Amino acid sequence: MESPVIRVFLTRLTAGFLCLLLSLGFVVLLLDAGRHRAQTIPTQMEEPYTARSVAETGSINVVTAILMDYRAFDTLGEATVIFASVAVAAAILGKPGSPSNRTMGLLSRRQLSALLPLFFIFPLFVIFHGHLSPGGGFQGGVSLAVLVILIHVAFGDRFGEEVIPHRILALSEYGAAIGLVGIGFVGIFQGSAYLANVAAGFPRGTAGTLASGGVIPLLNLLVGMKVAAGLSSIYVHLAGHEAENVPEKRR
Amino acid sequence: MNTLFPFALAIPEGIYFSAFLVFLFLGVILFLNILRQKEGRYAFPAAVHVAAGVLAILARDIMTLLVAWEVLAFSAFILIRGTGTARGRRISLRYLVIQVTGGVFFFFAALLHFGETGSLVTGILVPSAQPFMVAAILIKTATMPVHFWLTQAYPSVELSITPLLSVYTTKVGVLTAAQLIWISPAGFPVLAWLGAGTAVGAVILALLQHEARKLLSYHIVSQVGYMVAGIGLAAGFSAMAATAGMFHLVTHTLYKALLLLVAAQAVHHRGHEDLTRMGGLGSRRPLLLLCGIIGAAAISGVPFTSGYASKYLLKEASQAQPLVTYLLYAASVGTGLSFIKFTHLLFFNRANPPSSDPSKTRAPSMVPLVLVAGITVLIGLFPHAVPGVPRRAFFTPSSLLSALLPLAASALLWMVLKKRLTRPATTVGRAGTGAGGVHATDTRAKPFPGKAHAPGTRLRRGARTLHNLGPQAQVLLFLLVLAVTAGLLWPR
Amino acid sequence: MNHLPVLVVVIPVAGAFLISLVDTVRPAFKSTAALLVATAHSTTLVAAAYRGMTGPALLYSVGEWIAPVGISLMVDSFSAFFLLLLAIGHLASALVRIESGDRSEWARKSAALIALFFAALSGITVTADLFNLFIFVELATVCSIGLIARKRHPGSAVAGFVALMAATISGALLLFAVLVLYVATGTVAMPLVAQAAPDLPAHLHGMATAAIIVSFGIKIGLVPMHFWQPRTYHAAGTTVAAILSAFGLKIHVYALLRLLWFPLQAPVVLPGVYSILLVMGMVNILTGHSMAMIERNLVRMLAFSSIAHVGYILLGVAAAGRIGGSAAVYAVAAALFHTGMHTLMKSALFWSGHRLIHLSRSSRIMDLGGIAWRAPGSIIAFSLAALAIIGIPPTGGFASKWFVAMAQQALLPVLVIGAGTVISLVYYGRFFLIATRRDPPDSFPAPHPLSLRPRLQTAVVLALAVAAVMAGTRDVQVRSLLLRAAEGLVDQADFVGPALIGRGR
Amino acid sequence: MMQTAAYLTAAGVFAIGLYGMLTQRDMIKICISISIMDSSFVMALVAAAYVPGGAAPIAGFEALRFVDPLPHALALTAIVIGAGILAIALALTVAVYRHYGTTDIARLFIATREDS
Repeated sequence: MESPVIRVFLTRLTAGFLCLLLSLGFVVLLLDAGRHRAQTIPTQMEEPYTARSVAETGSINVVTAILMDYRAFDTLGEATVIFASVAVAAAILGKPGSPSNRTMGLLSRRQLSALLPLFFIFPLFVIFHGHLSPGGGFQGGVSLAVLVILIHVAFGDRFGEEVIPHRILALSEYGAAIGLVGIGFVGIFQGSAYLANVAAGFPRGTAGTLASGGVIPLLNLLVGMKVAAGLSSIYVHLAGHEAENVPEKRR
Repeated sequence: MNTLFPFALAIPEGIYFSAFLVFLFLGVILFLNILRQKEGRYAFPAAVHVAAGVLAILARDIMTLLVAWEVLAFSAFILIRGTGTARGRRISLRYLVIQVTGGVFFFFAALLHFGETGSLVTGILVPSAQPFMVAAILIKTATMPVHFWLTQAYPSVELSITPLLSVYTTKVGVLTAAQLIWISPAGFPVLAWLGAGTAVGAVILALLQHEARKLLSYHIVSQVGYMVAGIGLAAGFSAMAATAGMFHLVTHTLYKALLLLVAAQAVHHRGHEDLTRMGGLGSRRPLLLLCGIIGAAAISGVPFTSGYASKYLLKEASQAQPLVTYLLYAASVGTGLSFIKFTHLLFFNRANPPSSDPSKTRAPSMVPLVLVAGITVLIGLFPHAVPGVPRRAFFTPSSLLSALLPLAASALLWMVLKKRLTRPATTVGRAGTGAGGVHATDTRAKPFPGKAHAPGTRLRRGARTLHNLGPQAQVLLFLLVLAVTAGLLWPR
Repeated sequence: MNHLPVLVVVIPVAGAFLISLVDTVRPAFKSTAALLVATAHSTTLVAAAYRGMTGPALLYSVGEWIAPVGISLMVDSFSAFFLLLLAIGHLASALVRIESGDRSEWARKSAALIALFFAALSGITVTADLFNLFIFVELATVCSIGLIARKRHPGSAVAGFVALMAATISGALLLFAVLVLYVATGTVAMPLVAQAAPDLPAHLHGMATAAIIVSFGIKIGLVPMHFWQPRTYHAAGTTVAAILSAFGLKIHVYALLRLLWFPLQAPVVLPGVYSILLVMGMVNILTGHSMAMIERNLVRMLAFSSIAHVGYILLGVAAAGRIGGSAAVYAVAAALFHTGMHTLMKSALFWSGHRLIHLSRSSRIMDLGGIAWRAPGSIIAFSLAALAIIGIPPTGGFASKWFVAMAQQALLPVLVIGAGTVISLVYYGRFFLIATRRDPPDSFPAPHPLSLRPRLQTAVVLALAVAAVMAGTRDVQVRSLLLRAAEGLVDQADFVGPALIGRGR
Repeated sequence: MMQTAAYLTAAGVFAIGLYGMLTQRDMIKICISISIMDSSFVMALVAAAYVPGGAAPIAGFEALRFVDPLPHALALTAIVIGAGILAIALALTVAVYRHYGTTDIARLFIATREDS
């Protein structure tokens, strides 16, 4: 009676309608929630961070202060998520092997080899100025990972593997992760709490300078290392073909 | 905070004490009997079975009783599945499921009782718990509509196991009923009627049987019906009825074990269970004949046997419900008839293919029979010696007469029906293949019935298909559930 | 300050990093490292649980930042009970999972992933912050998918992907609920949300609750949302399925209960939730058991049984929410009793089933005929655990069902519990009969070349099964522990909330 | 008004992602849909942080009001978690493709059912 085309169309129409309805419901709820908050909570109490973060952490970027100090435990958790997904990718895909040697054209490679050292400046800046300006360990780490991926794409996986061996990536990821967890323990040994910053005796420094914010720059660095290494090795796993497991069954 | 399983135990008093003694005595005897048969793998479950039976009668709280029920069921399950054939497996699983269903009804009753009283000490349950308990009891005592588990399972196990199985399971049901139940909705003794009806109905079915242990199994159902009737009468009519029921439990447990042991010997010699093809054992095994006669006389209620005494008490106690009494009389007639048939076919019938030589039986195998038979005779002669039996004149002329009348009727019926009752089983190809009854009947085990037509196949296939719902459909389902939940939680 | 609440998360995280490092540098020591990490973590968990059970609620502010700005962790008697389960879980799974010969990449990573999984579960248990909870739930998802999608099994990647799709929706709904609560109350700290919850507009509160119920309902397999679970467990294999079902699932139940009682204040504000949970519980019991009965694969059968047993837990929980007051403590304790028992029984069942499947190299029930005679220890453990899970007195499984049934106000849930007992008897009994049949096929296939340590495994499994059986006769001690734990859930708003606020700057 | 618009945009993106997840059979496309859904949550978080006239939450800026910094921090975390999930989704896709040579989830789902 009805052709498959119409059936598929109707199914998709229903699905689309449902999705729109659901998301509009979400919007209504969020707006209602905002209205409720505006009614119940006085405006000056609205936001506890901005007024105090400079004094308490020495970081003028409040978002970084939250990420790396107030809610550093979240950051530890998400670094662990990255770590776990690297491990999962490795577990699922097996050891990366027999890297392909496809490269970009000569022109691109020439240009890149000249420009690449310059490209490294940006992520490092983002990481080191995380507590001063928008940015931080995650953003910088991702940019670094992009560079590693760029090397792989432009010069071929084999070259990439030679320049930055997978083992080094893995080791630096584990090292950064252990460093991240280890820094947390400083707080405990100093008689404060886990992942404490100023309370654990890290120098607050002068707000607005590079050497400020206590442990925040260090955490930024470690997170940056970890994210960079983690995301690059995810790429390596996804891109590399496993030597012993070429497609057996094709359906 | 009280523990759920206090395991309160005490040696019972009165008639329960005699039941305890019987349980212990038969447990030991039959356990040794199993060991003697070199059935080593049954030793552990059999021991557990005996222990659970004894635990049931020692239990002073409901939970311990329930534990005993379940342990009995599971150990019996192991004993029944023993031979491990496909049919044995099926029967044992059915047995277990039925038994545990009974346990679940017990669970409901105990839960309701505990919820209202906060106590688990053995005693009459609260009224709301009674219907569940009655359901549990009906299952456990194999009362008529749900008797099939017993008549299926008991004949299909190893020869030495059946007597042991016959001792505990149903009797523990009776015991529990005597301790926990007191139900007569609107003055109507449900249990008494069900019990009496079972007593008659099972006897009629027993008369139609040709296999030795199948026949005896139906008689277990019938005799347990007597006990249930007694317990049911106790609920509001006659306090003595419960004692009478328990006394019948004591006597019946003994003589039924005896009969099953006799049957086991006979089947062992013949290698098959078909009564119509046995015969001729009487002259070769006089001791076995004696034991068989004692057992048959006891179950038929011949005066001066143990069955006579307990049935007399039961009929006395049921005076308030004359119809129950009449039903019990009718059951007595049937029982008598059935055991005339049983003894006739087993011992006096002409050996109808010549049997293997049974005279090489070693004496030790007769020891348990002789012991049990002796006790049966003693109880029959001196019923007052049994602890807890009320002081009563058992052997008055009128009572003797009331016992002899149904027997006379049985004898009369036997004259009429002898041909029909002893006609060989028509089914050919039931030739015995070994000592075990299972082997003898295994040929009936059907292969899987046509799978496509098995009931519920379509339902199963549908459920399986449903559980292979594609991932996107699942996601859609999540969203639908979200919508429904949200709709239900939307403030009204 | 007592650092135990943070240590129970940090130690396994650091341990996972260390295991990976050791695996890269010295692969031979990986198993030892995994066992060490598990031991250290379990010890910490037990210490934290002891502290939480005996003393007042243990509060911890990470980085010394108190609730509105920082993340608080909290170990009260309720979470202490689940920490105890995790302690059992991590140690037992490390003992069971020690593999000698497997050198595949999955086997190399799985040790670290298990440590991370238990870290995530501990994090879910101790955290008192909604967003932090979300992070740990996602971490648990990532690790569990890594464990599910092992390479040896071709269908497992597909099953992992399906599980991932389910988890995405679940995570999205949780994040949405957290977002709504944050926008409405201006905080993600559970105690503060709990304070503000009674004043929330009813529809906001209801929708957030619905999102959370569906979110965790997907994880724990509430009935119309359970379709992905049997496939997932089957793909994961018995070792991992035991971890997912016996421990992962329980912690998600914990999170659901914690969120309902604590930040959402559902018993006070939204008692209607519990009627829904009651119906869902009954549906779960019936569906799970019936599906298990017609199932022909051992692992899937156990998976359906897990779905059914979530129903029992929900029945207890629903009763608690509907009663309210001091009687609710008893109902929650009943639900917790069943939770604990199911953890022991199901891990014992899965792990003993593992040995049987390992020997016959098939998980179809029909292929397991007579396998019992080759692994008597495993079949004994399996039978004991099955007795407990069917609910035969005097095992712990019976006791927990008894108390769950005791907590019900209506007769219908009790009847459903009884029906579940009978149905589960059918399929466990059938499996037992098939596994112990005396006419086994002429030859079993040669066992899988990777030999786990059968003796150690059997010992662990037997210990779990015996514990499940014995808990019934030691019910007084168990219940006093559980009542204490249930008080932690039911009364928590009375003492934890003010404590956190009072210490705020 | 601004916030409503942002919420609506986020909702639209979410609807697109969900729609893709519900209707696409290709695993890669489902991965993309998952990624789109993650983005919508980031947008919603940032929209929730919006304060009329608020400046970026950096203490150096001289401003009367700042936007709420906490959702920004949460958004960063959510991004990273989304990336992690996406990575394993892609890894699963690659593994499936290597083994079966297809990424059609519907066909794979039927091909790998266990109890047929």
